[in-house]
Parts: sequence; structure tokens; C-alpha cells
Amino acid sequence: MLVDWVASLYQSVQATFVAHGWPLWVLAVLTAVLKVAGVLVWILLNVLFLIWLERKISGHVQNRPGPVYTGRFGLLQTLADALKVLLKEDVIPAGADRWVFVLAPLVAFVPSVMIWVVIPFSRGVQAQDLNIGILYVAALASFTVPSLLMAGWSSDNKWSLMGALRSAAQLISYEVPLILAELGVVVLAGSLRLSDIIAAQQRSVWFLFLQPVGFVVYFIAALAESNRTPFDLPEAESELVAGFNTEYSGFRWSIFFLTEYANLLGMASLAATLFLGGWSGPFLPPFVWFVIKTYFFVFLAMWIRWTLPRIRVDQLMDLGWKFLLPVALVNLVVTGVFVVL
Amino acid sequence: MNTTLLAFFIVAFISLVAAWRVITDPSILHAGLWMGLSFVGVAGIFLLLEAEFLAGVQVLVYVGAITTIILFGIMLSDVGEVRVGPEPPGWVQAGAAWHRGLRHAFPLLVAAGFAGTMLGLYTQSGWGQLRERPLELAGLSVGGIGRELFSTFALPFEIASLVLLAALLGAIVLAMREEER
Amino acid sequence: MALDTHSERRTETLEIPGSDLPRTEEMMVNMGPQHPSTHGVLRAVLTLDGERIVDVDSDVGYLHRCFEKICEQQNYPQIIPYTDRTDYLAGMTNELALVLTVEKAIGLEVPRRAQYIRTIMAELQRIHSHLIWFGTFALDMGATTPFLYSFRERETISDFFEEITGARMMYNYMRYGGVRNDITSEWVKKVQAFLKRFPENLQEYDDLFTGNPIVHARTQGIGKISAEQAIAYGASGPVLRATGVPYDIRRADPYLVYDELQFDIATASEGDVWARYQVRMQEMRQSVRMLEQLLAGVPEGEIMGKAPRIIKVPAGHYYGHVDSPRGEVGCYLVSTGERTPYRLHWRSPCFVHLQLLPLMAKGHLMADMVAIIGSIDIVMGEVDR
Amino acid sequence: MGVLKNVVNSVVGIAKGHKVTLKEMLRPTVTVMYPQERLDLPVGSRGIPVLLSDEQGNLLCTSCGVCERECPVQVIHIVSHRGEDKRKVLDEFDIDMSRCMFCGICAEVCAFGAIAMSDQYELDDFEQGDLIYHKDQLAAIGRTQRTPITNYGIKTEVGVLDQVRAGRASAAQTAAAPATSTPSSEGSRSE
Repeated sequence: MLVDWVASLYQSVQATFVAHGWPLWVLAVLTAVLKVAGVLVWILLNVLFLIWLERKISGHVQNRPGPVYTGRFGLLQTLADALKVLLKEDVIPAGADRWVFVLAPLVAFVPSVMIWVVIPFSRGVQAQDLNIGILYVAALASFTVPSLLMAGWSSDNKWSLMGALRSAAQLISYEVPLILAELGVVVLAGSLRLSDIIAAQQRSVWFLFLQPVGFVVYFIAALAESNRTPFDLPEAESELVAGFNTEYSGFRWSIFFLTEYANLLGMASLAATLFLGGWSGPFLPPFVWFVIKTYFFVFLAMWIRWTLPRIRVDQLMDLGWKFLLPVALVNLVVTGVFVVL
Repeated sequence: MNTTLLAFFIVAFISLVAAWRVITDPSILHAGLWMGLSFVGVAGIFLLLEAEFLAGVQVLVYVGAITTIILFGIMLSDVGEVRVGPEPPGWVQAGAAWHRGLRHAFPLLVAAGFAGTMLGLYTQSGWGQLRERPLELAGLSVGGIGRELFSTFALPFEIASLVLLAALLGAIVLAMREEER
Repeated sequence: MALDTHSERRTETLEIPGSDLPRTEEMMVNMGPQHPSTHGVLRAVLTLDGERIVDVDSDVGYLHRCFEKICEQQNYPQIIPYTDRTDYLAGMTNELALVLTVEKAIGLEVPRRAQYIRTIMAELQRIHSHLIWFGTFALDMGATTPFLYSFRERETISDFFEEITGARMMYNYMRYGGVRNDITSEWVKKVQAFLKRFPENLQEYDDLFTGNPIVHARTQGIGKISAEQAIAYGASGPVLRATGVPYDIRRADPYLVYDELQFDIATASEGDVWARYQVRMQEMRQSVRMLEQLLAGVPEGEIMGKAPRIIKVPAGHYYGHVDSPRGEVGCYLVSTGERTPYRLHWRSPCFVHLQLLPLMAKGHLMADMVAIIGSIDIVMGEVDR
Repeated sequence: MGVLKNVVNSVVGIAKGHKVTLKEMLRPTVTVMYPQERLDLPVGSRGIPVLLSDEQGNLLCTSCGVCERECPVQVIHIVSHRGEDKRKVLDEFDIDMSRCMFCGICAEVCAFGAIAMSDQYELDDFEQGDLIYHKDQLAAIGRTQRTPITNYGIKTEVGVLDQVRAGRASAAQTAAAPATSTPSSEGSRSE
């Protein structure tokens, strides 16, 4: 329906271009810009909703109603907050390493948007179906560490520095099991391309049932990668004040905030794609299935956040290297043997 | 000029400038960050060569791991800027003017020499024969790379992993010594 | 630039003889007075080796209000509202410490009903205070939700206090010779109903926090002190009892009607954060048990004894102590026979326990520091007075 | 085996916690939406101390000054003079609410029951000086007494504090512009 309409529109526009002899690269640039804009709008809308959802869930978990005053059910709360944050003074500490300080939020934010290039929203609705889909996502996720290190270092604050060092250690440790868990799926599907992975799940069953261990490892590691409780050590507010973003305020701080939720959403949608068959599902339109599955993981992450206390930094390392990594390796080997047989 | 070539020049320029700044930036942390940018530029070149897998691995390994660990090390080691100490020895003072003059020229010379050597090696090498099997080696197929690694390049691959293993063991030994005290 | 602060950071270098290891440096960090988990305005100067704590130096006094000096200017009834404000989370027991000392000094008889009411209030206060401790302790560990749950129950107790005393935190309820207001039978019924459902809430906390493996990992073996150390430092209350010493003033030197009550002294033997946690959780259960006995047998009668209109304490030195939720609250009173004390010294358990901080925290990680501060349940208002 | 048992225990422990939070999530909230909803305070709950009057509207205060003496924070200020019948006449009775700690000692020591703790507590104001409540204001609040004195406290009409403050604002306005005096807005003050 919508997808077909867009495709036919594209074809007619292309025909117009050819008929008039206009350069085709203009069309390519135009479509690219439109795709980027579409992805950005999708992320921003979702993040606005996610922040509201987080507050509502945390509120109800804690017997509070959450935001209520701004709009119906407080739905406009995030907008009000965004406005407030944008109007705040932009403070750059006197001792800060200015350029690095300014660049850090961007280095964090841009990859979290770029992940969405490969996420399939529905049948054929994907900004770019890269053949290295998963690798692309993993590579982009690795930008988070330098950005946090940059933020922590440039703030010229001891708490920030400690937060940055923690985050570097944490993200490096959990990237390995994360990728190993993803590889289990790749081995089953025989491709790094996300659309192939969904197709493989349509052929058999959701990989959640074939890769339960891989799924658990993926989920834990993804929580750690997106800095959510119980793994929110880089910004542990009761220990490190606010960790790497202690000195950030106003707009720059909000970019970090945005990144955090964009990462959460990316993690959830990737989990839905890898383990729950992405957009495929009966009765409902594919896009709706995609949203339902993504938000299922989002809810799970929020539920965990508002229940568990924070883990300690050495225990985090233990969990990552001594438990998740071996488990993920064994899982991968078993999967490989299984596939070969 | 086609778009790919234009993109190549942009990416190459970025990585070269970044590489130059790695050597000349007085702040060692900034140098580390420039290095990260240079790696990203190299990944861009891989991408232009349609070696997406290599580009992904380049970012994952070099930006995600190497740069991070270097930055990590810099932050832990309390080296803010590389600069001349409070009382440099006489020969340093005498050569200070030279130093200032060479500060930008010397790295360029080194880089030019290195580039010349590498170019020479590249032209001498028998890379022509690899063109016979371009698809696998260009990384269009991940499976192809895997097959090549475990057949044609099995020995180098294993040797490389041995080196990594040695490094890993070394790291463990060093850490153990730290713990004992 | 960043470099300048680095040179400040350089405190002392670790020289390892006969080693070619790279030189490591320690970092000094001010934890507080503005820090999310220092329970007010504690400033702990941490010397860190990485994240490991090499030394802790706690700096107090940011909340000093000259309580002891002010008391020298006030007549005895006027001191009572001030005691509420030392340990503002356990006003009742603080008032008790003062009132019992003065009553002992002038030999006042307190009617039995008043004694019962006082005991009820003290034990309700214990639950009230421990609930805050539970919430903030969980908060320190990064769990936000238990805080809200424990405050939900605490609000109920605050309502009970408000109904009888007129205030939710600053009660000003105890009087020399009795209490200010009488309790009613409806109130007793309400409290009994609360006590019936409170164990369920405690079970909920247990499920949420006690049984959690992350909590176990973060509390067991952390901030460990031995019984000898605790005694040597003058620790009391849950901190002492968590080391296995069953010392409780309610038993050792019974006041009010504690000697008529059936209760167990909650102890644990490990002396770590987990043990202190367990002791406090156990104490809440014991308080419920005591309150059930107390509420069932409140005698009829007066709530005020025959107190003189103007209170003058005969010249001399007096000491009275009670077991507050935090430990031994002591009131040392020097009188010259005037209407005001000559000197009033307040022994606050938090101040004593804070001295144990370096002993507990050395060698642990930054994150443990937060758990340790939470586990000794400091109230800076009491530390600084 | 030990590892496996550990893992199972951990999972059970974590699952228990999640059960609790899920249960609480589905439960109605306990929040009182404060400015719109207010809890019913028990009589005797200590808000600001106010002056009480008899049926004729005369203040019960005899200006004996015992509250002024006994106030631990010395925020009560009384000025009186001897009237023609040698009885004390109260001229001023100020309480500095910014320093008052609502301990209720003044209500307790008053031998004539002339002071009671009201249930008014929303004292926010723009001027520090406005937090000093004068005799007429305290009396105006006290005259709206709704309950007998319990635990040295009374309940007063809802919103009386706002009326008193509004009266003060309009009094300031009329003082600034005497030509446009509107005595009706001072109703609550000059009862």
C-alpha cells in the first residue's frame, strides 16, 4: 500500500527526470536527504515518546502518576522539557578542552542516528539494505566509547574522567559478547544482511527459540552498551554525580540524553529484528508488528531499570568476561556445529 | 570527474590531514582523537573500494578498540601535552630554532619517505595476479573472505593469531605481577 | 587546560622498592559536601588509586548549628523542640534522651500510661527512621523504586504522629513528667491495622532488594569491621549489633517499659554492610512485635505526672541514654541548679560511626563507599548538631 | 553445578523483584495531587499560631507576655500599655513566621487559651517583611475557627490565609493610592 505508492511515486519522478534530461544524481541526493529526514523524524518522535513512557512507567512502578499537567496524560512533558533545556545557558567549563567538549555529544549522537539506516521497518522499507548490516551496526556502536571518553576527559572534572574510564572499560567488555551473540544469529541465517535474517526467520521460526542463550547474552550486553540500569555505571548518579556528563548542561546535555534513548530504541529494534522476526507477523501490518516488538523490548529495559540496583564496576567486568563471554562463545560454537550438521 | 573520485579525494584529504595532525598536535589526547579520525577516513576509502566488510571491521577494530585503548591509556597516564621540559639541555636549546622550523617539515619528510617506500613496494609486488579473483578479495562476499582466510592465507592467519595470543599472555603476566605486590 | 588540575591532583607517589613497574599516582577527590549520596553535607576527601580507596578523611561541620551552646541559653522546656532537630529523622528518641535525663535528675514520677505512650512512639519512630534508611540505602545502590515504596509506609506513620503530636517530623511531644497529648482508642486501632499489613510490605522489600543477587554482591564482605573495632570506636546500635555484639540499651539499661516487653535483639555476626542491612530489617520486625504488645496493653490514667511549673535541675552531672534507631543517643547534663543547663553535651551515634568510615572503606571501591555511607545511616544534622 | 545453582538463584532473585514492581505498576497510585487535592489534616496539626477571640470578637489575649518569654526562638513581639482601668491593652502582637518553628509552646503556656495552632501552613510570600504577621491578621485567622481546641490546635476556614494576605496587598495598594480606597476588599481584616 504505502510502500507501493512510494515506489510508484519514485518511478514516476525518475521518469520525469529522464524525460527532461535532468541529472539523475540530483534525484539520488534528494532521495538520500528525504531518507535521512525520515529517519531523523522517526527517531525524534520516538525519543519524545520514549522519555514520556519512561517517566510514566517509572511513575506507576513507584505508585506515582508520572507527568500529568502537560497535555493529556502529560504527553507533552518531553516537549516542555526540551524547550526548557534549549533555553538554558550553555555552560562550557573554564578548564574544558573546548573543541573536544563541543564535539563529544555529536560524536555520540550521529552514530546512534546512523544505525537506523539499516533497520528494516517493514517489507522493503529500509533506508539502505547493506550487505554487512550487523557489522555496520556494531561498528557504529563502537563510536560511543570515544565520544564518552572525549566528554569525560574534556570536562576537566574528576567525576567525569572516572565516568569516562568506566564507560570505556564497560563498553569494550560488552561489545565482545554482544557481537558474539549477534554472530549466533548470523550463523543461523547465513548472512549479515538484516533483510536476509528476517527472511530466514520467516522460513523457520523466530531465532529467539533457536538462540535463547544468545538472546539473553545479547539483551544483557545491549543493556550494558546503552548504559541502562543496572549497568549505568558511567553516569551512576549516586557515585559519580553524573559521570561523563557532569559538566554538560542545556543543549549539549540534551543531545546526550537524546543519544541514550536513541540507542535504547536502536537496541530494541535490533533485538526485534534479530530475535523476533522483525516486521513479520500475522494479521497486523508489518510496520505495526515492528513497532510492537520494538516497544516490547523497550518496556522490558524500562522495567528492569526501575527494579534493579546498580552493579559494581568490578562485578560488571566479571559478569562480562567470566560469564557472558564464555557463554556466548559456547553458544556460537554449538550453533556452528548444529548448522554444519 | 565522477562522484566516486570526488568522494575519494575528500576522504583521502581528511585522513591525510588527520594523520598529519596526529604527529603535530601538541596535545597527545588530541593526537589520539586525530588518529581515530584518520582511521575513519581509511574506512571510508575501503567503502569506496566496495569493501564494506573491511570498512566495518576497520571501524570496529581501529576506532572501537585501538583508538579507545590508546585514549584510555593517555587518560590514565596523566600526560596532558608533549612539550619541552622546564630546563632543556644545551643542545636542545641550540637546536630549538631548527626544531621549530622542522617541527612541521620533518613529519612531512618522514611521511613522504614512508609513502615513497610503500609506493615502491606496491609497484614491485605481484598484486596483479590477485585481480584474477577480485570478487572474494574485494570483500563483496563475507563467506569468500572466510574461505580465503582458512585456505590460501591459513598460515599467516594462524601466525597472526599466535602473535595475538602471545600479546594476551604477556598482558596477563604483567597484570599478575601488578597484583602480587 | 586539563594539565593544571593534574598537578593539583598529584598528592603522593607510590614508590615500590625494587620494582620497575610504572609509577602510579593517586587521585584526591572531594566526595561532597555537594554530592548526591552523602546524605546531606558530608564531605569525604577520598584518596583514590584508580577506583580503589586508599584513604578517607571525613570532614564534618557543614551543618553545625550550635545546638549545645544554644541549650545553655534556653530553659528546660525550650530545649525539647531543639532536640528534634539534631537527628531530624528520629525526633522522638532524641526528645526521650533529654526528658529521661532531666526526669532522672529531678526524680520525677512518670505515669504508666505516659510511659507506654512514650514507648509506642519510640518504636514507631524506629520503624519510621529505618524506612527512610532502607529507601536511601537502596537509592545509594542505584535502585530508585524501593525509596518510594518505603516512603509510602513512612507517610502512614507520619500521619499517626501528626494526629497525636501535631507534627510529622518535629514533634515536640515529650514533656518532663509525661507527654503533651493523649492517644485515642481510634488511633490505637489505626496503628494496629497498619501493623497487621506492614509485614507484607516488609516482605515486598525483601523480594525487591534482599533477595537480589546484585545487592548480595554489593553488600557482602563490604565495609567489614570486627566486634573489637566496633567497641573500640564506641559504636552502638545496629552498627555494633551487626558485628555480633548483642548490646542494646533497651535491654542493658532498660528505660520506659522495655523490661516488660518480649523482643529479641537483632544481631548479625559479619559486621559488613549486609549484616547492618539485615539487623535493621530485623529490628523493624521486632518493633512491630513490641508495638503489638504495647498497643494491646495501654493502661488508663494520666499522661502527665506532677511536674513543677518551673523546672530546675539540682546542681550536678547527669547522663541519660536511649537506644535511638541509629545507636546510643546520650545526653550529658551539667547543672548548677539554674533554669538553664550549665552545659549540655549531646552524644550522637552518627558522629561516632562516621569515625569508622576510614576503617570500613579503605581498600574498597568508590561504589562501595556509597554503600558503606548508606549502611551506617548517617544523619548530618546529628553529626554536626 | 555450583555455577548453575548460582545462576538459577540469581534469576529467581531478580524475577521476584520484577514481580513486585509489576504488581505495583498495576496498582492505583497513592499520590495526592497537592494543590488541587489536600489531605484532611487532623485537628492539632501545627500550622501557624493564631490569636483567638471570644464570641464578641474581642481578643482573649491579656498581654501577659508569657508566650513571648517562653518562645524558644523569640519570634513573638508584644507591645502593650495600661488602659484607664489599669488593665493591659494589647497594642502589637507580631509573630515572625519566617523564623517560627511551629513548636506550639506558645499555645501550651498560654493560661487564657488565647493562642492556638491553626491548620494554615502555606506561607509563601514575596516580601520577607510580609512574613511578620500582625495582631489583626492573626486574629482574623483565629476568628474563622471551625473546631474546638484539640491538642492545642484548631481548624480554620479554608483559604483564610490567602484572604488575609490579599487584604494586606490591597491595604498596601490603598496606602499607595489613597484616592481610590476600596474598603470592601479589606473585609477579612476588619471583621
